[in-house]
Parts: sequence; C-alpha cells; structure tokens
Amino acid sequence: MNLPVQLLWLIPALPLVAAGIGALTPRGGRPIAAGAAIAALIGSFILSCLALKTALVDPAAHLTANFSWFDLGTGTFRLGWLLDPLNAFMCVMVTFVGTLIFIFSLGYMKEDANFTRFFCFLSLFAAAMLGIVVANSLLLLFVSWELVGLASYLLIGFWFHKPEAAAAAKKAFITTRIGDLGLLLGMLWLYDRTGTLLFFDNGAGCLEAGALAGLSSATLCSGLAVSTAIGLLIFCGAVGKSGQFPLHVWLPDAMEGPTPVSALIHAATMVAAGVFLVARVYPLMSADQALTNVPLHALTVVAAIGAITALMGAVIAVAQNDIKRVLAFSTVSQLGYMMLALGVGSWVAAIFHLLTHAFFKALLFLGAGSVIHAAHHEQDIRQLGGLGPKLKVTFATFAVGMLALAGFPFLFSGFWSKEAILHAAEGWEVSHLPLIAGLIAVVLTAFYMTRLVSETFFGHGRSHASEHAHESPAVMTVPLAILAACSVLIGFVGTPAWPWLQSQLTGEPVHPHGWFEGAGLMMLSILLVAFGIGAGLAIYARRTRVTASQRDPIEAKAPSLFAFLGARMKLDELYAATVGKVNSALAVVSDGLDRYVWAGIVNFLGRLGEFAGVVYREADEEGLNGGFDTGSETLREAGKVYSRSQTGDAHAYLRALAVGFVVLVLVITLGGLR
Amino acid sequence: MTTLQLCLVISSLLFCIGLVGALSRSHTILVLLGIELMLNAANMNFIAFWRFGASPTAATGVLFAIFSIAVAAAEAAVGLALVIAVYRHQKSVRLEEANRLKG
Amino acid sequence: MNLILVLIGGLMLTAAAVAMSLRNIIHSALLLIGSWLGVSFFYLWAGAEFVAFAQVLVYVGAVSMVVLFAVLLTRRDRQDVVVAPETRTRAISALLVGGSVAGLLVSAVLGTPLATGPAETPTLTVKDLGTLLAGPQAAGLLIAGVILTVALLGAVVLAATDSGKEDAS
Amino acid sequence: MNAFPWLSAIVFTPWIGALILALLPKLSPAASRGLALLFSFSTLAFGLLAASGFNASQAGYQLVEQHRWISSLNVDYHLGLDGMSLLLVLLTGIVSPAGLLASWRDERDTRLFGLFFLLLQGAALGVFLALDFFPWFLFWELSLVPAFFLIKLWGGPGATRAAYQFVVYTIGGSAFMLMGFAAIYAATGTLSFVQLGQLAAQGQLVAKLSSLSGFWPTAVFLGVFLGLAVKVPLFPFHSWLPPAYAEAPTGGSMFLTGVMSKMGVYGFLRILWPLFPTQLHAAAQPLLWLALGGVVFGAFAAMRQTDLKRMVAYSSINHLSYCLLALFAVAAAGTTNTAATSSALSGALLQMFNHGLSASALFFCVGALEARSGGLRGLNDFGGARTAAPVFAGLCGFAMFSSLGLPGLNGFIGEFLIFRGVWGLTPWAAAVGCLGLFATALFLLTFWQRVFHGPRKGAVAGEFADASKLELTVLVPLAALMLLFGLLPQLLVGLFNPLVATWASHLLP
Amino acid sequence: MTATLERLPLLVRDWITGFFPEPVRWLVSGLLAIVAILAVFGLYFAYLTLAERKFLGRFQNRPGPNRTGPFGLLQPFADAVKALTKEDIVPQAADKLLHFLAPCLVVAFGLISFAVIPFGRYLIPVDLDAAVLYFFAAGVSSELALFMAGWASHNKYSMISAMRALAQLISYELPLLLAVVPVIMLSGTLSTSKIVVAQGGWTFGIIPHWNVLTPWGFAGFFIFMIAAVAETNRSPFDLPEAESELIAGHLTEYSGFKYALFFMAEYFGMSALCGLGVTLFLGGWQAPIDILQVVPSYVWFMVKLSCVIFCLMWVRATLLRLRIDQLTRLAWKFLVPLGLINLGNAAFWHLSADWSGPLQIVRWAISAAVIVIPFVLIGRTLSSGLAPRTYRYAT
Repeated sequence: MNLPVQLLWLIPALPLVAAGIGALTPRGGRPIAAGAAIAALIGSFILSCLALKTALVDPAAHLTANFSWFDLGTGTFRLGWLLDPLNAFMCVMVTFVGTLIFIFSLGYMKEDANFTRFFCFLSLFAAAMLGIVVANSLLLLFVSWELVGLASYLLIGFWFHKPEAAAAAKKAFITTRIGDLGLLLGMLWLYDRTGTLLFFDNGAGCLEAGALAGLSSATLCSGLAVSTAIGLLIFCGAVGKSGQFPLHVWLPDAMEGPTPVSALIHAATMVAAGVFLVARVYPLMSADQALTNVPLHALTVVAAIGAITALMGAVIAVAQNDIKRVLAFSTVSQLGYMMLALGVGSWVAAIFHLLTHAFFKALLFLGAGSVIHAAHHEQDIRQLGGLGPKLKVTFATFAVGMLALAGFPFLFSGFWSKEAILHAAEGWEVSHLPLIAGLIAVVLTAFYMTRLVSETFFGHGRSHASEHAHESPAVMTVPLAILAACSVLIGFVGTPAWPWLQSQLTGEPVHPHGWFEGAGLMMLSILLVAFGIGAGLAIYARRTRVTASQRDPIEAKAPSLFAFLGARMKLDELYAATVGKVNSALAVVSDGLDRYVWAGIVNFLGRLGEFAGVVYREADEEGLNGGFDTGSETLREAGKVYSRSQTGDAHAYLRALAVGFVVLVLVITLGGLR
Repeated sequence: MTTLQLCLVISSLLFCIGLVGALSRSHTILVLLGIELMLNAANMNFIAFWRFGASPTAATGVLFAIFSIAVAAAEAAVGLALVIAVYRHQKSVRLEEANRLKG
Repeated sequence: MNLILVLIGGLMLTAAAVAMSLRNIIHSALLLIGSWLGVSFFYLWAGAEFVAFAQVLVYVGAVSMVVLFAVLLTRRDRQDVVVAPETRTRAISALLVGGSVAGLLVSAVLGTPLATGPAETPTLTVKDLGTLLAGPQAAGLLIAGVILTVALLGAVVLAATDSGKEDAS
Repeated sequence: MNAFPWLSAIVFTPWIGALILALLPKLSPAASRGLALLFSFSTLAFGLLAASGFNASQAGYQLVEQHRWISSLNVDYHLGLDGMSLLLVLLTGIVSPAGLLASWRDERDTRLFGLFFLLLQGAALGVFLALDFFPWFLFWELSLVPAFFLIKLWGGPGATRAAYQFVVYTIGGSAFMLMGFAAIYAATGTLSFVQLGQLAAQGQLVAKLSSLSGFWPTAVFLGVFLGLAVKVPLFPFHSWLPPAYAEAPTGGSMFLTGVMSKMGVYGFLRILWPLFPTQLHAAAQPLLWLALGGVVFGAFAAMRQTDLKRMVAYSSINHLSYCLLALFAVAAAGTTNTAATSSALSGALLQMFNHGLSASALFFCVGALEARSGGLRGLNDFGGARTAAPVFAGLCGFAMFSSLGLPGLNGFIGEFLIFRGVWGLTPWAAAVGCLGLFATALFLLTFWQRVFHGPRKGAVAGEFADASKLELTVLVPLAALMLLFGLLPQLLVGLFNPLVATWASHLLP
Repeated sequence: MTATLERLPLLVRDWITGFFPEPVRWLVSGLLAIVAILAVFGLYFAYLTLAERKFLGRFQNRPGPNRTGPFGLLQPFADAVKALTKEDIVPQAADKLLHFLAPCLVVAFGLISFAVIPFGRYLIPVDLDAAVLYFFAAGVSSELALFMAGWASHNKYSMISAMRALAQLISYELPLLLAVVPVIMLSGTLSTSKIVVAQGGWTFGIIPHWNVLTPWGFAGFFIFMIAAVAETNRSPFDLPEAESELIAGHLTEYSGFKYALFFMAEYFGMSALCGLGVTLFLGGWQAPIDILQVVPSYVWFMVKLSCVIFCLMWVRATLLRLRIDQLTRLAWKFLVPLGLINLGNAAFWHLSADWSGPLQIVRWAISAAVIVIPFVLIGRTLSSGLAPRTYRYAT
C-alpha cells in the first residue's frame, strides 16, 4: 500500500485538524484534545511510513502534485506537495519522535491548567513542521516556516504569566524573524529570477537544472553569482531557525517553555527545519560550486558558520549549570555540525546526523524532563545529584542518550553520524579548519555530557528536591525506553559498511567503503571521546559535589573564563548594546521626527496663516480704509461749495428745465446750428 | 398727417398737460402725478415709434417701455414715500415749503 | 383706424387735463387712473399687448394705490383733500411754459418728415419678449430689478414711522 | 444584469438610513442603533449582490450608471464598478457594521452617531464608485463632515484639536486637488475619469494642459498628488493621522483606518496614476523614498508609542505605505517586468483590503481594552490579560498576527506580493522595506507581551471580563475572514485580477 | 360621441351665428360668449350662495334654507326679488357719483377676469398670449372699486375697511403672483390655454401631470389658495367686513341692488380666482385619469372648480378670523419668503429636468426638502413664543 503524492497533504493536515479540535475544546476536555493530537500524529506517522515506502520505490524521483493557488496577472500562482526520500525520512522521524513526545507530555503536563491548549499548540507545531517538510514550494515552505515560528512563540511563552517566558517567546520570534527576512528576500529574488517558487515542476522548478544554470551564470557587480547571493539569503533563514551563530541567542532562552516543547523544538521540529531547508535547496546552494572565478561560494559560508557554531556551542555548554541549558547549547553545537556537514558538501551526512540527533536529543530532553518532573521542577544541576539510584529507568535511558551524543564508539547512533560528518570534513579541499573545530567539539561534547550526568545522577542529593525525587510514571518512561532503543539502533542504517540511508537519500548506490578507509580519523575521534569522558569522570565523578554552593572545579581554576562562558560569551549583552540600541535609537528618531519636525512644520504653517491674517487686517484698516476716509473728506468739502447754488424750490428747477429746453431748441433750430 | 404723427401729437400734448400740472400745482402729490403723466407720454412715443418704426421685430421700443414702466413704479414709490416723510416733518404737502434740506 | 386713436387720445387727454385742474385730489387721482387706462388702451391699439397689461398692473394696480394711500396719509381731516386754488401768476407762468413747449413739440412733430412703417400690427409674443429679456437684455432686467429693490427699501425707510427722530426735530 | 441601479442603491441606502434617523428624533437609542446597523449592513448585502452579478473575467466598468447631471458643466452622474471598487465596497460593507457594533455600548446620542456613521459610509461608497470628478469630489469632501463630528463629539479628551487638524489638513490637500482639476477642466472641458484616462493614454492630457502654460502639467499633478497624499496619508503628510485615529471613538477609528484611508490609495490608483503616468514616472524615485519613509518611520515610531491606539495608528501608516510603495515602484519602473508589476498591483489591492480587516479589528480590540479599563489604553496599563480573558486574547492575537503578516492569515499574501513586485522592479526598496516588516513584528509583539503576558497587573488586576457576546459577534467573523482570505486569496484576487492584468499590460513606458 | 359633446358649445354658437350676416358675426360671437358667461356664472353664483348657506348649515348642524321650492332650490330667486325691490339708500354726504360707480365697476372688473379662463378644450373666450398678466391686471382693478366704495360712503367705518381691504389685497397680491410665477416658468408661457395643455398626459395612465403633483406645485397651490382666500376677502381673512368691528365694512352704506352687486362681485371674483387656480395647478379641464377623458372637458373644469370652492366654504366654516397684524404678518413673513424659496425650487426643478433614473428620486428629495425645511423653520420661528391662550379666570 502506497500513499499517492496527491494525498501527501494529509500528513500535515491531520495534526492541523487536531489543533483545530484542541482550540475549540473547552478546558475540561483534556482527553479529547490529547487523544485527538496523539491519534492524528500516529495517523500521520502511518501515512509517513506509507509515503516513505512510495518514495523508496524510485529514490531518485521527485514526485510532485502542484495546484494553482490564485491568479496573478496573466498567470497563476502555484503551490504543491513534494515526495522524495529526503522528506519522507523527515516525515517519519518527525511524526515518530513527535508521537513519543506527545505521549510523554501526557504525563509531564498532567497538572497544567491549560492542558488542552498545550496539545492544540503541539499539534499546530507538528503540522507546521510537516508542512515545511512536504512543501514543494518555497512559499508554502515559508508559510509553514512562519507557522512553526508562531507555534514556537506560543509554546515557549506557554507559561506566559512568567515574564521570562513571555520575553523568551518574543525573543525567539523576533530573532528568527530577522533570519526570515533574509529568507523572504532570497525567496523574492529567486521568484523574480526564475518566475516560480516550485522546487520541482517537471523541469520548470526553481531547483531544477534549467533555473539553476540561469542563476549561477548571472553575476552581481561584485562578481558574486546570483545563486550564491540567493543561497546565502535563504541560509539566513536557516541560521535564524536552526540557532546558528550569530542568531543562536534565542535557543537557550527558549528553555523557558515546558520541557516537552524543548524536546520538540530541539529534536524534531524547529531547529531541524533550518538544516532541512538548506538540504532541500541544496541544488541551489551548490550551484556555484562549479564556478571558479567567484569570490565566494555559498557553501563555504555555511561551513564556516557551522564550524563556529559547533565549537562555540560546545564551549559554552561546559560552563552552564542548568540541565536544560547544557542540552540547549549541545543542540547549538550539534546543529553546527550539521551545517558544517552541509557546508563541506555532504548533505547526506547532515541529514543522517539530523535523524540520529533527533532521537537522542529527544531522549535527552525527555530524560531531563523526567528528572525535572521528579525533582519538582528543579533544573539547576548543582541542586540535583544522586538521582541515579532513585530514577533508574530515567538514568539508564539518559545515559544512553549521553553516550550517543558524546559519540561513544560503535554501539551508539551518534557515533556513526558524527563519523560521517568528520569524514566529509576531512575530504573538503578548501580548508581543514572545520575538521579541527569539529574534533575539538568532540572532546568538549564528551566532557560536558559527562559533567552533566555526573552532577545530576552521581553523588548524593544536594537539595530537598533531589532527595525526595521519585521515578516518573510509565507514560513518561516508556517513551524514554523506546527512544533509547532507537538511539542505539538508528545508527546502523548508515554505517560505512552498509550505507543504506545514504544510498536511499541520494537515489544512487553508495558503495560501502572498507573498514579501514577512514580508520585513522575514526581512531582519532574515538580517542578524543575517550579523553573527554575520562576527563569528565576524573573531574566530576571521582569527587562529587557535596553542597550546592560549592564552586565548580573549573570555575575554581579559571573563574573569569567560567563566568564569561556562563554568561554565554556575553553575546546577548553585545546585541543589546548594538542592535538593540540602534533599534531604539531609530524608534526615538522616528517618533521625534513625527512629534517635532512634521508636527512642527504643520504648526508653523498654521502660525503663518494666522500671521498673514493679522497682516491683512492691519493693511485693511490702515491702508484701504484710511484712503477712503481721506477721499470722502475731500468730496464733502467740494459738496459744501457747490450746494450754495441750490435754492430748494422744486418748481423753480422744473421751470428752469422747461424754459431752458425751449430756449435751447429755439437757439439750435433758429440759430442754424444743426 | 400720418398716424404716427397723430400719435406723436397726442403724446406731446399729454406731456405738456403733465408739465403744466407739475408746474402749476403746489400739492406735491399732484406734481408727482404730473411727472408720471410726462413719463407715460414718453412711453407712448416709444411704442409709437416701435409700431411705425423701421424694424418692429427688434422690439427695442417695447423693452424700453417695460423698463420705463418699472422705473416709473420705483419713482412713484420713492416719491410718495418722500411726500409722506416730508409731510411728517412739516405737516404740509405744499412743495414750495419743502425747500429746506435740514428738518 | 385713426378714429379709434383719436377717440382714445381725446379721452386720455381730457381725463388728464381735467385731473390736473380739479381741486379734489381724490377725484384727480381717480381721473388720472382713467387717463392711464387710456394710455394702456393706446398700447393695446398699437399691438403691445404685454406693455398694456403691464401698464394696467403697475399704474392702475400699484401706483394708483400708492397715490391714494399717500393722499389719505397726508391729511388731517376729510376736507384736506380739497386743496386751495393756485395763485394766478403761477398758473399763468405754468401755462406759458407748457404752451411753448407744446407748440415747440407739435411743430417739430408736424414739421418732420417721418418714415411710415408697416401698416400691419407687428406680432410680438410674450415668449419673444421673455427671450429678449432673459437673453440680450438680461443686464437691463437685472438693473431694473436692483433699482426696484433699492427703491422699495428706500421707500420703506423713508415712510416708516420713526418717532424718536420726529420728537427730536 | 437588469436595469436596477445597484450602485446607486449601494451608495444611497446608508444615506436613506441617515435620513430616516434624522427624521425620527424621538427614536429610542436601541432602535436607532438597530436601524443604523441594518442600513449599514445593506452595503454588504448589495455589495454581495453586485458581486454575484459581476463578471470577474472582465476588466472594465460594470453596472455602469450614467446620467446627465449638469449639462452646462458637462458633468455626469456616473457610477461604475470594477474589481477594485468592488473590493473596497465589500470592505466597507464589512468594516462599517463592525464599526457600529464597536460603539454599540456608547450611550452618547446614539441616534446622531448612527446618522453620522451612515453618512460617512455612504460618502465613502460614493468615492469608490463615482467615475466623474464632480460627484467624486462631492463624496470625497462630504465624507469629511461626518468624520469631523464623529471625532469631535464622540472622541477622547483631545478630540477637538485632532478633529480640526484632521479636517483642515485634509481640506488643505483637497483644495490643491480641486485647483488641479479646475485646470484640467479648463484645458479639456471634461471631468470624466474615463475620458480623462483616454486622453492621458493618448498623451493629450499633458499636451492640453501645456497649452494653458508650460508648468500646468506639473502643477496639476502636484495638486492632485497633495490631495491624495494627505488622505492616505503618505509620509510626511501624516501628522494629522495619529491624533485623529487615537482620539476618534473606536467605531470611528475603525472606519477611518478601514475605509477612509483606502480612499486615498484608491485615488492614487484611480486618478493620479491613469491621468499622470509620465509625471508619476518622473516623480516616482523621490516618492519611493517617501513611501519607504512611511514604511520604516511608521513602524519605528509605533515602537515608541505608549498609547495603544496611537501605536495601531502608526502601524496603519506603515501598512498603507506598502500599497504606495508598490504603486510607486510600478510607476518608477514602467513596463519592463509585467510579472512583477502585476504582482505589485495585486499586492497593493490585497493589502488595502487586508489592512482594512486587520487594522479595524485591532482598533476594535484596543477599544475593548479601553472599555474594560475605563478609558485607559496605555501600553503599561495592562498585563496578563491573557490569563484573565483567554478567548479575547486569542482573537486579539489573530488580528495582531494578521497585521504583522503571518503567513496563513490574510495580511501576509498582500505584503508578499508587494515585496515580490517591488523586488522585481526596485530591489533596494524592497530590501529597505524589510526593515519595516521587522519593526512591525517587534512593536506588535511588544504590545502583545505587555498587555497579555506576564502577571496580571494594572487594569487587569481587578475584574477583567472575557470577550462578551457583542465582541465575539464582531471578532469571530473578522477572524474567520482573515483566515479565509489568508488561505484562499483567490476569492479576492479573482475579482480584480483581469483589471490588474490590463493595468500591467497597458503601462506607458 | 365624446368629440361631439366636447364641441357642443361651439356647435351651438355656430348655429346661432349662422342666422346673422357675415360682417357682424364676430360681434355676435363675442356677445354670445359674454352672454354665456353671464348666464352660466350668474346661475352658478345663484346656486353657490344657496350651496354655501346649505353647507354652512350642515356644518353648524342645521338644515339651511329649505322652504323655498324643493330643497330650497328657489331661494336664490327669492333673494334676487328681495334685493331688487328694496329701497336704494344713498347717504347725504356721500360722493354720489363714486357711490354709484363703485358697485358697477366691481362687478365689471370681476367679470372681465373670466375672459381668459379656459373652461374647456375649446372653450376660452379670449385666448390671449399674456393671459395670466391680463387676469391680474383685471384683478387689481377691482381694488379701485373697493376704495371708491369706501371713500364715497363718507363713513369712517367704510373708509377704514376700504383701507384695510387695500392693505390686504396689496399684501396678498405678492404671494399670489409668487405662487403663479413657477407655473409660468415651468410651462414657459403666460397663456392659460397652453398652461393647461402643458399639464396634459399621465404617468401609467393614472397619475396626471398636474402641477400640484410636484413639490413646488404643491407648495405653490397652497400659497395660491391661501392668497386667493385673502384676495376674495373671505373668512378667515374677511377683515374688511368684520361685522363686530366695522359693521359691514365698505358695504355699510349700500343696500338693495347695489348691495347685491357687491355680493355677486365677491362670488364672481372667487369663482374666477379658483378657476385660475384650477387652470394653473389642477390641470384645468384635463381629466384626472386617462380613461375618464370620455367626459367632456368643461365638465371636468366645473367639477374641479366646485371642489375647490367647496374647500373654501369648508375653510370658512372651520377657521376663525385673523387679526389685521396676524394677517399681514402671515403674508410678509411666511407666504412671501416661502413663495420666493418656491421660486428657486421651481428653478431647480427646471434645471434638473433631464435628470433620470435614480436621480429623479434625488430630484424629488431635494425639491421636497427645499420647500419642507423652510416651511418647518419659518413656521417654528413665527409660532415660537406663542402658547395656547390661557384664560385667567377660567379653569
């Protein structure tokens, strides 16, 4: 049984309907909202599996279903669905991980008053993410992309009565929107150049050869290929969404949301969207690779950003004390890995890591959620400790996740995907700096994860909360177990020995390379992992923390460095001092212009009018009236003189008139004057 | 004597009757009435010249007569109002007594 | 043709002459009205129907009324309407002046060779007149209207009782 | 279509309502409210009827009514409906009843309020339908009178000043326009938009104006431009707007922003552009800067406002400037890029409609907040309202996200099309304009965060009711329309697309 | 059949003139018209007096004259015999000539007005081009007779009443003319026959195109009728004959047949003015409905005339007499301004003649507003401060 691509829209539609149901359910209807959400996502999962099966029939094909959205001038604007292995895998991953997170939330959010709304938002979140995945149009993708932003806004600010949560939500939305503006511009440019936003449209799509050739052949004034510029603008969106440097600042703050939300954001939905986007438009991003005379390749920038982010995230994570923040920065770091992989040309490795990371990061966040739930919402690792014996299932699964993230050799999925990335970075001709950054990050990752586990689960409880912790209910632990199992197993679909995933993604057979082809690098990384874990154990597990106020061993050695890292390299402060200042200055200027300049001009004109009125009045009174007065006076004087010839007898006048008339006529006629 | 001349003679006589009346009577109202008669005589001339003139279609004479009648009406109204005003001041309607501009 | 004219003229002139010589003002006013009616008959005879009716309307309807009112308003008792006879010198001088003017005019009329126009009465409809008045002669009409209005206002102002001023004088 | 004068019915039915209200001085407040609402709804009903008889595949005027009016001035009573008019008539039909409902609880002389409101509605409809300058200008100026009284009599404490400023400023602009049209009339002897448009298309309008004197084409263009620019308003002719919108009663603000501001944009599209294509083309570069100024400064100035109504007012400046941005970009570029041109124009038309919906909904929400807090509407007077009134908060959020252009809601598609078009014509303008998009999101979210999030404080600390039935009656249909037109823009685009296609293909170089 | 009936009076005239030689036929024809008017309206006058007495009786809940002949139908003749046989008294101090002339003139001027009224499609004694002007010229002349009667009687009541009558007539001349001018403007002629023709035609066959059925015409008709009542000195404007103040006004010193002549002149004047009103506003001899044209036009005219006169009787029976200052105030402050506004209104109507479609409704609305709003405003201003009279000692 296959899923025809025309019905692909059902995958995002099901959770969307669930979101609608959740929105309309009153607060009391908990089972309805939650049931609808979970059932819809399970339905989507089944459909996704069917879609995957469909896609794998011919992995190289791009199945599309396009339709007209509205008329535009003489043409129409079209949207569509796309089915290929890339998004089929993504669908399966998102729905599967999402389902487990939803189930976990049943337990985690049990006591929250806004339970129904939470599931409504979760469904919306999942629907939007699935929309991104199945879209065959950059615009449809953008629409879903923004909806993801909206859903994340709502979920991060779920506990909006906390000012921090509200602020974090706003920060997430605004920060990602900055990137989105780049994406929007890129999209506009792409649309303008190619006349379509459909990815694949039987050869007419914007990711197909015809369009790409046109894009990469055109250059800007600086010599940059248009495709490079568009690619970088689109990448801006990914930077914002995937928490890449320099727009990563929202991601740690997003921990203000409920933990399942963090899991969803970090594992399945939001941050993965950026990586997915770059992978989706990879043909466009790499269109300039063939050009040699351009100053910059798009992917070079991607690799650089990825490397910086990977390293920076790992470094900052070392000095965090909040269990979720450590995980958050690890996510930043891991996403940097993925971008790095994309940048160095191996989008397949990036997707592989995206999939494995989704499982173990979900596992870690849910585990952390379980811990927090058990410890009565205590998140500071210095306050925890000694939870291992009390939370056995949580501890075991968390440990699996930690090992996967740290890249513990062979058994865990994280190892394989990370190896694939490092392998790709080694093969990059441009520079080896990304490889070096990656390797350093490997050590740090192993180290801070060991620190996290040691502080949380070893030793003994350092607070009332951790001492009285008890294991979470089965509704929370079962998803943990499933995820743990997956974290182990998922890695084996893409080992160098059996690169099934890679071949399915690219649609062409990838030959397994021998065990020893990349053995040197693998050995190096194994050593580095071992070193990291060893160092961590040596520093944190051998002598466990006794009291919560005790200083961190590293802090004791380098207090200023630790404080700097703990404050996330002071980037937030930097932004506040630059971007924020400029922004508010602009606002002040605009407002001032309005209040004083424009209003001032208008008022000035008004005053001018008043003044003119005064002037006219004066001129009227003094000039015109004065002249008339004088003239009248003169006339009156003249009249006085003339009036003396008047006697006042009307008869006399009349008689004079008549006599005068007769005399005049006689004079004229008789005098011959005619 | 043509008809036109007859008309003109009649109007001339009417005019002179008015003139004599206006000159001989001392009652202001009668003086005014005399003047009205003179105006009427003039109007008759307009009509007569229109009737026997070169181009009766032009109707200039008729129009002139109409305007003249209108103005005569105004004249009568103002004149009689003056008579009343003067009478109120001087308790007399004799014209020769109304020779002061100050009342 | 001329007979009618002579009849009308005789009636009119007689009425006017008698009116101008009567002592009772009321009677002379009423006789003058007769004279004015005669003028309007002359207009009718000449074919100027509209002017004739206007003449009746204005003179018989309006001016005569104003005259009668004026007469009645300027008397203290009933006998005031019979005025004293005029002085002889004045009458003689008036007749002299009037006679000379009449002689002058009549001789001028009779001594001037006047062209005679069409024997037929010219037709002039009210519509033609209206078109003329609203079109080429509109300025005249407007001015006449303004004059009438001003005259009316002036007459009202003049005739209106102003007791304060009366006392002051 | 039969000969029934649909368009006259659309224009005059509200006036008939006003007349009835005027003739029934003893009417009870409830009855006069109901009557006013009934007549206000007539526009929507007639508009939908007209839309059902409207041939959407045709670009020209339909349901035309043309009657000789003043023969000596060559003035016709000429009404016509094309896609753009229909769009705005429908918008008026939606916004006006909502505006009346917004002031439903205002007890101050309801009869007079309804009367003025209906007068205003009829005048605005007349502006959208008249095809001859004479009736058009009559309607245009007639709309000022009721608007003035609505602001002055039912407005806030600064209403008198705001109302005077509004009227004087607008009349000042209109005076220039009137002079311009006087010159046009002197030169051509006609005031019909259709005839003038044909003249302009043949280049004769400028020639005839030039025959008066060389500077007339430019002077007339500037005059007409000023009249329209003040009405929209185009930055920097906007300083009347924030006080007027802020001081007007809620219903008035809704109508002002929802409909009256569209009159200016409509004028730009209906008059200035067809009549003066060359002048507009020549002036388009600086005008583009002004429009951008409106986009950017409007958004950033909004960020500084602490009065919510003023904030929304500034957002209106920002949103309307997008429409003008599109038009000026089209005018600046000429005919080179048909796809981008039709995109920009479609976007501008959509934006007009969508801004009408979302901005009036926002004003309604602010009005509702004001009603709850007893007149307070400062940014810092609220907090945590979402806890107290979740449904109201949700609906308000709908309006807000629609206004900031969230995809899936109606605001997005217009802005997208505008930016797509502007990018194709003048990329730098689109890039700068993005700044406005960003700032819009910033201030709207600040609004949302301060008022609805955080702990309950300020006016919300005490009793704070959730959305009443009345508010639901207004907001739910509005929200539904926002969603509907966001998902199916074809419903609107289909009305005017032939028109846009014609415009795009008949541009002067 | 209808055509024959319509032409019946003409046929009779031609039949009679046929007995006379050609050169004097025109004279005979003119005399016939005079005789016919005298006969018809003499009879009409006679029965009007009867009708008025009967109606007044009914209004006052009494039978009215019913003894002379069946239903009192012979009463007018009895009255005539009585008037003829009464002594003719002339006061000692009277201006005898004028005293005699006055009743003769008043009847003569009353009669000559009939010359220009179109009684039927073919029935107009003199079809003058300036007929309306003629009518008013004839009308004003009767004022003179009134003055003569007042002056000649040598009686201060008569004199005062004559002065009052003149003031009243002059005052109401103006609204009367102002009401007529719009009709002339709209029909573009002064000829009464053409004015009637201009009101021909029906919308949908049932709504006649009479002037009264337009806003300006409606207002004009009412102004005209009010002024007409005043012009004929009828109640409530019968101040000159206010018996409580002036005994019988200018009629005080008249008796016998002279008195009857004044009485007759009053009724002739009323008939003539109402006839003019019918001509100008009510479509003259035009039938009210298309299909009713089978009835001869002169019947329609008389029916309309009788209806209007009946209304005047009704008014007389209903309304109270005005005071002299109220009377003049009504004319100058109310009717004249309204008439002037109505003039502008008619001008608007004339200028908007080519409005069609919905503009017609606008035209009606504007026109109605132009007349209704001033009506209300002026009415309110004039009646402000006037409360219903209260009687101090009555409860």
